[in-house]
Amino acid sequence: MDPRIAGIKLKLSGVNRVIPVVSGKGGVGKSLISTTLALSLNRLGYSVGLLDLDFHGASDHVILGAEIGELPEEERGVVPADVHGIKFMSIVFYSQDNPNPLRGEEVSDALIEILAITRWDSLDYLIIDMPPGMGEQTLDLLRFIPRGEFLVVMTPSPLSLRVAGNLITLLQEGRRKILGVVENMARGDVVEEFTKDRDVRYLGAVRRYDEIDSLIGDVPSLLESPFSEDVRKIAEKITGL
Amino acid sequence: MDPRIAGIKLKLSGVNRVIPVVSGKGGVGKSLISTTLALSLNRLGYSVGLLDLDFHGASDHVILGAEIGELPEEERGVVPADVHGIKFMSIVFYSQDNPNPLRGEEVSDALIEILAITRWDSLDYLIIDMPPGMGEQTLDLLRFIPRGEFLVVMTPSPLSLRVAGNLITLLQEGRRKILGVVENMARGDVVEEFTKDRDVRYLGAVRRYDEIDSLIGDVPSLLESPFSEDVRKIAEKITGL
Amino acid sequence: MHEWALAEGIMATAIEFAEKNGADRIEEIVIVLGELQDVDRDIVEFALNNLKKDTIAQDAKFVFEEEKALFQCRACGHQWRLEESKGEMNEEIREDIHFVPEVVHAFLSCPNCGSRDFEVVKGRGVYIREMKVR
Amino acid sequence: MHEWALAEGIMATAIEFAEKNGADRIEEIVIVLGELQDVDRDIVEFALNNLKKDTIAQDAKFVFEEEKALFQCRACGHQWRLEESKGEMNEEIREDIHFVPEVVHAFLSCPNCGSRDFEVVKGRGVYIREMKVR
Ligand SMILES: Nc1ncnc2c1ncn2[C@@H]1O[C@H](COP(=O)(O)OP(=O)(O)O)[C@@H](O)[C@H]1O
Ligand SMILES: Nc1ncnc2c1ncn2[C@@H]1O[C@H](COP(=O)(O)OP(=O)(O)O)[C@@H](O)[C@H]1O
Ligand SMILES: [Mg+2]
Ligand SMILES: [Mg+2]
Ligand SMILES: [Mg+2]
Ligand SMILES: [Mg+2]
Ligand code: NI
Ligand code: NI
Ligand SMILES: [Zn+2]
Ligand SMILES: [Zn+2]
Repeated sequence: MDPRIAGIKLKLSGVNRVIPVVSGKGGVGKSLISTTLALSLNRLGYSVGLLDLDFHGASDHVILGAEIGELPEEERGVVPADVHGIKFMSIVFYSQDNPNPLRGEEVSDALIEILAITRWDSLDYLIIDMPPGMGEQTLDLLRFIPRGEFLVVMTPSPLSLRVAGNLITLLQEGRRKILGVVENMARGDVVEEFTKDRDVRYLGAVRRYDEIDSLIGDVPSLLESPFSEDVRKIAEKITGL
Repeated sequence: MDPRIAGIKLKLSGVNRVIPVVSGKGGVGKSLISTTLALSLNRLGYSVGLLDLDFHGASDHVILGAEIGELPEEERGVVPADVHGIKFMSIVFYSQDNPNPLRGEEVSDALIEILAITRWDSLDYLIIDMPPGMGEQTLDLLRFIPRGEFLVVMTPSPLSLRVAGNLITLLQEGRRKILGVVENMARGDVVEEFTKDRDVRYLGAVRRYDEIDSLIGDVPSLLESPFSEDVRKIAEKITGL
Repeated sequence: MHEWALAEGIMATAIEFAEKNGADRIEEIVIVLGELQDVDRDIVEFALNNLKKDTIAQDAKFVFEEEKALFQCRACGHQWRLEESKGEMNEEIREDIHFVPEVVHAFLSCPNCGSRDFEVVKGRGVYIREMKVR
Repeated sequence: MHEWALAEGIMATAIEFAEKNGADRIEEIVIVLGELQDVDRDIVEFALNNLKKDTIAQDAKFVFEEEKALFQCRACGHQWRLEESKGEMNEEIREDIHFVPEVVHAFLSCPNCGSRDFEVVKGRGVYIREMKVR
C-alpha cells in the first residue's frame, strides 16, 4: 500500500481553493500567468501557494528569480520557501539545474511525493502551474485533487483552440469545475466566441506585451507591467467566483 | 518478446536522414517549423516524410489542412497519406478529433506501434515533430533511432533558454548528433550567443510574422510567406550538412 | 492487411533471437494475439508462412493464442471486459483501434465512473510468448 | 525530519484500511524502507509511536524492512546497485534524493552506457508491505 496517497489529503486539508492552470498547449503563458496570478492574489491580501508541476519545463523559479540552491526547510514535512510573499514549491529545489528526464510513472511518483510532503498549512489559494499535454500530471490531479477548479489559458491561434478544446472536453465529461478561460496575447474575438460555443466562462484577456521577457526574474517590475495589470483584474474576478 | 522493435528498424531502413525537431519548451514553433521544413525540403526536390509524435498536442494536420477522416491505406503495413507532396503520419488519423489522454507507457506503446507499421519506403528526409518535455517520446527516440539528427528550436525568452539548454545537455552527454539551433521569433543575439557558449551550430533565424496564424491550414499561402522564406534558407543549409 | 508489417516484425525478432542464442533452426513460435487489436489471424499466418521461406524458420510451426482484453480503471479501480464496451464501438472505431490500440482512450471510458484514465491490463496487441529453437 | 510527513501517511493509510475492513485494532504494520530514499528509521518509528496514541493502532508494533536499491538501464539493459554509483553522489545529492527520489535521474546515469533513462526496479521509497489487524 502506498502511504503517500492518504498523505496528500492531509497536506491539502488546510487549503481553501486549488486552481490548476492548464491549457493542453505549450507556450501560451501558463507559467507567466500562474505566477503573476499567485503574486496578485497575495497582493490582494490572500495567503497563496504556488506549485510548479511542469517538471521538464519548470519555469516559475526563473520568473520569480527564486534562489534554488537551498533546500526548503524540513519540519514535520517540507515547508515551502517564502518567495515574495507566496509559498513556493518546485522540483528544481531538488533536481537543481540538471536535466531530469522522467518517464510517466516517474512523473507520477515525483508528483505524489511532492504533494505528500509539502506543508501548505492553511492557504486561501493554491495555484498549480501545469505542463502542456494530457499526461500524468493532468490525470493525477483529476484522481487526487477532484476539487480543483481549472483555469484554462489559451491564445487565439487555431492550434491552441484545437488542443485546449480537447482538454476542455476531457474536463467537462469528467464534470470537473472549470473556472474559466484566460485569453493570453489577446487578439480579435475568436477565443471569446469559442468560450460561448463551449459553454465556459470567459475570464478576461491579457494583452501581448513584448517587454515581458525582460521582466522575468524581476518581480517588482513585473508587478508594475501592463501584463500584471491584466492578470490582476482576473485575480479580482476569481476571488468573487 | 515485443516483435515491434525489430519492425521499427525494418520500416526505417529506406530512410536516409531522420531529423527530430525538439525544444523541451512548448509553443516555440516546433510544429510550424517542422511542417514548413518538410514542405520546403520537398520543394527543393527531396522525398520527405513528416511524422507528428506530439500525441496530445498534434498540430501538423491542422497546419497542413489535412483530411483526417479517412484512414491511411493498408498495404503490407500502413502507407502514409500524401499531403501536398509529403508523406504524412499522425495519431489523429486514428484518434480523430477526440481527446486521447495517454499515460507514459501508453505513449510509448503508441509510438512503437506507429513506427513499426508505417511504410516510409525510401525517403531522403524524415522530419519528426516532437512534443515539449523530456518524456517518453524523447527517451524512446534516443533508444530506437540513435541516428536521429536533432534540430533544436528556441526563442530568445529566458524560459526557452533554460529548458532547451537542459535538453541540449541531455543530447550532448548522450553523444547524439545535434544538427543545430533554429531561432524562432528572433530578436537580439541571446540565442546566437547561447549557441556559442554551448558549442552547437546556429542554423539561422526565423522572423516573427504575426499573420502566420491566418495561414494555418493554407499551404500555398504559407509557402509564400516571409516565415517560409526563412525556413527555406534553413532547409537549404541542412541539405549541405 | 497491415498485419503483414506485424508479421515482418515477428519474423525478424524470432530470427534475431535464435541467432543470438546460437540456434540454427526455429521449430515453433507461440504468438499471442490481443483481443483489443483484433488482428486477422489468417493473414498473419499467411504472411509468416511466406516470410519464413529460405530462412532458419523455414520449417517453423506457428501457434496462436488469443488473449481476452481486460481493462482496469485508474480512477475507481473497476475492471471490465471488451464486450461490456461493445455498445460504444462501431466499425470505424474498431478499425482505428486495430491500427493503434492506445486510441481506445479516445473512444471508451470506464463503465463505472466514466474516466478515460484506465489501463489495458491484458489483450492489448501482438507479442511472442515462446519459441522453440534448435 | 520530513519523515514525520511520511509517518502521518503511513498511519492514515493503515487506519483507513483497517476501518474499511471492519477491524478495530491494528496489531502490526510492516513497513518497507527503500535504500534510495534513505529515510531515518528511528525518526519514522518515533513519529509513528507518537501518532498512534488514542487511535486503533495504539498497541501496534512496527516492523521495518530495508530494501536495497536496484537499477536497470532502459537503453542497454544493465543492472546495478546503489553502491556502484556512490562515487557520483555527495551529501547534497543524497539529500535531494531523500526528498524526491526521482531526481536520481538528474544526478546518476547508467555505469555501462551513460544513459539517464533507467528504472528504479527496487528500493525507491517507503511503503506498507503487510498489516495485522483484528
Ligand atoms: N502576454 C504576453 N505578451 C508577450 N509575450 C508573452 C505573453 N505571455 C507569454 N509570452 C511569451 O510566451 C513565452 C511562454 O510563456 P510561458 O508562461 O512559459 O508559457 P507556458 O507556461 O504555457 O509554456 C514567454 O517566455 C514569453 O516570451
Ligand atoms: N515566426 C512566428 N511568428 C509569429 N508567431 C509564431 C511564429 N512561430 C510560431 N508562432 C506562434 O506560436 C504558436 C505555437 O507554434 P507551434 O508551432 O504550435 O509551437 P510548438 O509546436 O513548439 O508548440 C503558433 O500558433 C503561432 O501563433
Ligand atoms: Mg510553463
Ligand atoms: Mg539542492
Ligand atoms: Mg507542436
Ligand atoms: Mg478514423
Ligand atoms: Ni490491419
Ligand atoms: Ni527527511
Ligand atoms: Zn472508473
Ligand atoms: Zn545503460
